[in-house]
Amino acid sequence: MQDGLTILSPAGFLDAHTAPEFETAVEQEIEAGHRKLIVDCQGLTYISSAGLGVFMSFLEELRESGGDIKICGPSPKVLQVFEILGFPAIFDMLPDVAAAVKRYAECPVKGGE
Amino acid sequence: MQDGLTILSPAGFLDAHTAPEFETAVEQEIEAGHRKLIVDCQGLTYISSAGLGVFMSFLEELRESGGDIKICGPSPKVLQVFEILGFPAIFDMLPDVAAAVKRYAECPVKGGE
Amino acid sequence: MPSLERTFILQVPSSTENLVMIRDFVTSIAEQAGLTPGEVADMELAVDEACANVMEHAYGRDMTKEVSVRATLDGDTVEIDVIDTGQGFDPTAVEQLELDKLISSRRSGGLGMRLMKKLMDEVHYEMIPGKKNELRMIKRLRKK
Amino acid sequence: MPSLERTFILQVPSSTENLVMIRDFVTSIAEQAGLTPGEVADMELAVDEACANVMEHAYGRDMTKEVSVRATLDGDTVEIDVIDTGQGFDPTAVEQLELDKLISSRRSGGLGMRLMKKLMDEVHYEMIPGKKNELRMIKRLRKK
Ligand SMILES: Nc1ncnc2c1ncn2[C@@H]1O[C@H](COP(=O)(O)OP(=O)(O)O)[C@@H](O)[C@H]1O
Ligand SMILES: Nc1ncnc2c1ncn2[C@@H]1O[C@H](COP(=O)(O)OP(=O)(O)O)[C@@H](O)[C@H]1O
Repeated sequence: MQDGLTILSPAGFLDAHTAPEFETAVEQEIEAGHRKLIVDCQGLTYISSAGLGVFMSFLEELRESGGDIKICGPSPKVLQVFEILGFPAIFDMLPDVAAAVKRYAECPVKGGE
Repeated sequence: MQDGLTILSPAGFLDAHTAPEFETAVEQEIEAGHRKLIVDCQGLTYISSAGLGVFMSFLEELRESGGDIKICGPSPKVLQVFEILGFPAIFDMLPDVAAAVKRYAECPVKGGE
Repeated sequence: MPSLERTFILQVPSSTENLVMIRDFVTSIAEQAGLTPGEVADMELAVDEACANVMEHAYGRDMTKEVSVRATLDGDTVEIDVIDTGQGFDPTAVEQLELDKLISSRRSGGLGMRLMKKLMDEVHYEMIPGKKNELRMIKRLRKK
Repeated sequence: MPSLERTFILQVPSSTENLVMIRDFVTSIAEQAGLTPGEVADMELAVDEACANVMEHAYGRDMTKEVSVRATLDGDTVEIDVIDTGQGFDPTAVEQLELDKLISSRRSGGLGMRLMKKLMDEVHYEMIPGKKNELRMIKRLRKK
């Protein structure tokens, strides 16, 4: 595995009830100096806008310091929510962790090519 | 397999909504001349008194003509309902189909030994 | 500090098709109240029996009517009230036959009220003729 | 023959913990109405967003308040009404920023109302100040 990549794997549902916990997990990684995050959504059965908000609020900060959030593995149901709101235009969205790792090697910051 | 045994396998939940369908299935077997029934409860996730009622209403008729209902394979949750109401004192309850078949060989009608 | 009382209400059309929703509702609340899996299953079955009786007996399968289930949690008990506006009845006048008697008379019913009483700590009926009928069932939390 | 109108009501305490129950309730009804799996998922999400907004904004996380969801099915539509008694708001005054603007201002919210509008065929707010606020959402059944 490439140096300095951090994988987060939220599982179950990510809604207004569980988003704060996921937000704390992301914050802790950032505080620990980790900037290149991969969020593996394979275990996610459901996401609402409260869950999406966690992705939104940290993106600028990470990209400013050479990091990024790459999203991978969402089920069709979860992917559909990202797509309705236009996330694929802004976030790198990959099929699985391997593809996300590869993407970091090719292009650490989406749009920064 | 022993001659003349009929296996019924209700699946999912057996409540006031689904019991009529199961009742019809039992009735059809009886009309077709089948008297020795095995009800395999392995696929049952839930039973209420409406489901138990199907077992109750045909037992006398079957036993009078040398048949029986042997119940097998209930999960602990389903078995618990049979037990609360005292079914094991009246019905042969076995762990699986093989045991129910064996029981028919030893003792076609419970209580008729 | 006294624990906050929480109330949940589910109202559905009087059709046995909706017993699944009622069971899911009760299961969620019983889990939230901290009951054990066995107690959750007991409460699920007791409320199913109560609602199936309303659908069949109180409303005589009239699907234009409604069944309400109200659950109230405090720190000590889970109270479930099943409410209908159908024909009431006199629960004390219902003959409770043993299982062998029911079977020898080829009955397919007669176990529902007995089940509720075995599964819950308290079961009370309150009938206000022509207005509403309420069945109150209580499960006490076992303190660990 | 006009199809029977059916009404379902769920009322829960205003706590995000109860969003799961609300989603299960909506999913059961949407399936019963004959929506496709994709439409069921749309409705589940739209109602979750509406109720999360009530819990967070209308009631400001006051868990002693209650959120009601009423679903009405006829043969043509599924109507969902989300009702609260909290502080109303003026939906027309809410600025709708694009996703890139929200991200560059490091916002974690601002997508809920847009989602509801994309997922449902109709979305209307009706506020009666100090009495109740009602959000009505409609999904029309596609005839096959
Ligand atoms: N909610 C109710 N409204 C009217 N009658 C009822 C109600 N619940 C029970 N009963 C009466 O009591 C009888 C016994 O009920 P129960 O023990 O649940 O068995 P079952 O419903 O299988 O007959 C019913 O047959 C019915 O006559
Ligand atoms: N039910 C409501 N009661 C009061 N204010 C609301 C309600 N729903 C939405 N709002 C207001 O509209 C804004 C936008 O809502 P929304 O698009 O769902 O995004 P978010 O809830 O993530 O902020 C909220 O921030 C809030 O100010």
